[in-house]
Amino acid sequence: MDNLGYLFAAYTIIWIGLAYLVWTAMRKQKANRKEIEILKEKLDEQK
Amino acid sequence: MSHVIECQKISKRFGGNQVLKDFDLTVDAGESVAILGPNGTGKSTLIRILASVMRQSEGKVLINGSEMKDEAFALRSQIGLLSHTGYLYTSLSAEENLKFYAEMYSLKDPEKRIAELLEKVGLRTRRFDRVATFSRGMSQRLGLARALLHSPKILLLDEPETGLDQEGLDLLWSIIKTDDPDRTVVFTSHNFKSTVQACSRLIILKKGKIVYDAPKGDLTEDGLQALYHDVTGGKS
Amino acid sequence: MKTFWKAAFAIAKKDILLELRSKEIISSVLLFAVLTLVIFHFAFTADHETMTQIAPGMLWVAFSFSGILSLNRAFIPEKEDNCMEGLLSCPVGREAIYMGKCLGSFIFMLIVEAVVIPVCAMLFNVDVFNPMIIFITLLATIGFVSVGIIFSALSVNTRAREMVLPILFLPIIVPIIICAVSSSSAILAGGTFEDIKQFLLIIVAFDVIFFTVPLMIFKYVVEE
Amino acid sequence: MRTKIALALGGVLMVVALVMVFIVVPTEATMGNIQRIFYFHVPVAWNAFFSFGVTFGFSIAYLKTRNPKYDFIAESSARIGIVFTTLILLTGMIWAKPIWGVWWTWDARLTSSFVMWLVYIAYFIVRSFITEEERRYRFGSIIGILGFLSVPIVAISIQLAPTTHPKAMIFNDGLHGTMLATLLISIFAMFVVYFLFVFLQYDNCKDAYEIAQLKKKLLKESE
Repeated sequence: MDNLGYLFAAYTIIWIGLAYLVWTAMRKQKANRKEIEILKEKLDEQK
Repeated sequence: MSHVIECQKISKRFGGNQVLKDFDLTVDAGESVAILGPNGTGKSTLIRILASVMRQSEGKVLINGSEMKDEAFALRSQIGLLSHTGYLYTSLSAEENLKFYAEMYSLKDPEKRIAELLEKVGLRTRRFDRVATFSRGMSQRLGLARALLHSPKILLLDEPETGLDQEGLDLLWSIIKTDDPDRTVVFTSHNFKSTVQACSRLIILKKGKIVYDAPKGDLTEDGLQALYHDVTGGKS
Repeated sequence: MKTFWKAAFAIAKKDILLELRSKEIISSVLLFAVLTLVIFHFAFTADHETMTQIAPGMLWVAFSFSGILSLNRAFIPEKEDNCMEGLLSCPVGREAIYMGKCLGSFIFMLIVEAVVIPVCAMLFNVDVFNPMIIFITLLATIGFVSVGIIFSALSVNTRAREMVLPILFLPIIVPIIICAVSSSSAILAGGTFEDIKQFLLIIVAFDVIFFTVPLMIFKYVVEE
Repeated sequence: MRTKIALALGGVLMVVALVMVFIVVPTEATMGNIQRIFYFHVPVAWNAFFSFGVTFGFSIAYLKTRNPKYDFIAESSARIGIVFTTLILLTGMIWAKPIWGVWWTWDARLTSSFVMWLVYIAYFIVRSFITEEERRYRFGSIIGILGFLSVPIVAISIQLAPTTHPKAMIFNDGLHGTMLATLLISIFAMFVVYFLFVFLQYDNCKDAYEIAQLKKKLLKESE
């Protein structure tokens, strides 16, 4: 790989790394929100 | 004269679960307070907070009027603590254990006090034996000796009967009574028989809240059993 | 202030007494350190010239890993006989408990070093057994033990505690190892105090920081 | 809502930074194109240090107040700190390959980042060992404090150690004009990405905590 290839590799790593990080955090947030809803409903049923 | 022990709005949270919530308690000199209640209502936590082994999340603990936070050193030398275990090093001998704790309490004349206490708990002959070779009753009595080493004004016991037979427990209580009858004692227990004999005031906890608090009066063991079950809904 | 030192010495004395009684740490840790030297010998069947070069590194690898074995045991008596609450209920600051434990482990490390350095000097006839290197080793051991004790207190309350201490301890102790090894090598290569002053400065800075800060935050480790 | 703004702002800034780096700024004389990694390598490094500094601060705050919220911030910040540090190491290696022909050089800066990486990997591993929440937050804070204190001393001692590779990775900061502008923009872009992640991760920690509570309540109710 000539220099540009390395340069491209470095930037893709940074971009994909950070994008993946933020994406997983947002996905986790949605999953958590849903789970809280479900748990709250279960709790209400029991009361 | 301020109370010997005063808890003002004590709360304790472990991460999420709330063990004690706005807990108030006052104990006066000479009282022998029994605290009963199902497991997990915060009995041991309360004892540990009073002994300043554990920090309360909110609220104040006053011993003889001064706050534990400011006077930790002075107050801890007034308090003796005995739990399920005697806080003893099993590979050290009885005397070495007491000598070590005597130094920690910076006692003036440790030799005399150790000899006297070993005599009192009936372990004089086992002075140089390792605690590992002791029976449960003997190590609990040695633990009591450790708790009384600095002749504290307040004695805190957390389920001292664990692992003891009735006879061993009665012996433990007789030592406590004879050592200093008007010492303030606060103890938790599941053993109704010794509780009835030992306490001058009875408190029952449920979910971190006091649901019963009254002098013992002429309560018998069976009376206590019945009272306990209807107050806590049967779980012991 | 007096009770601080009295309690610290009492705890150190108790730990030494416990150790003399069971001889757990000294026998196994000492043997482990000497074994490390032997392994080094077989791993690097090098001539005398390179041996003098890697001797300090070898020493400190032996000290680090045997130190971890010894520090892993520091709070075992309190944990297994659950006496920690007993100590906490004594009219003694949590700092004194930390100090006492540091003194105890420091003495154990000294014993290991007092044996391993001469053995290394003999086995590889490298002049490591000279006052300057001993001074460097002592200075470095202070920082080593100060960090080790607070992480040992932390690790004893976690699952897989044998693993926790090394993975926490080794990255943070890198400056001590670098400076101790570099200054020892410089001395071995005939350097004087001047050459290693900057390394010693870092070791002293490390000792100061990693003694005072753990001293202040130790109570958060042991108090629920 | 704030995450939306941060997401948008971060995206825009990243694009601007990329445009600057690839098109606007002149190629550096000695190292040629590969030097352009510098404009992201340095910001990532500074942000990594900054995020561990935040962890350090909030770890102290947690120990003082025992309020779980502080530990959520400390942990979230450390999490992106570790990602930034990993990026430093990766881009550092990619930068070293063409210049020195080897993937890894024991260059002072890279080695210090590597040790810092090891410290915070241990931070997360030990946290995963502790199941009881309160203790996990407390011990995590202890490691967060001591770990951060080690970073400067490690950097200094590595700098001095004779064995490491003397050549500095980045030429001295004789930056001027567009080069400096690009650097500043990408630093700011990274900064926004940092806040974006911490906002999100903080909510995740808070929700995870709440889920644990709800589960406990459910358990108690069903008894």
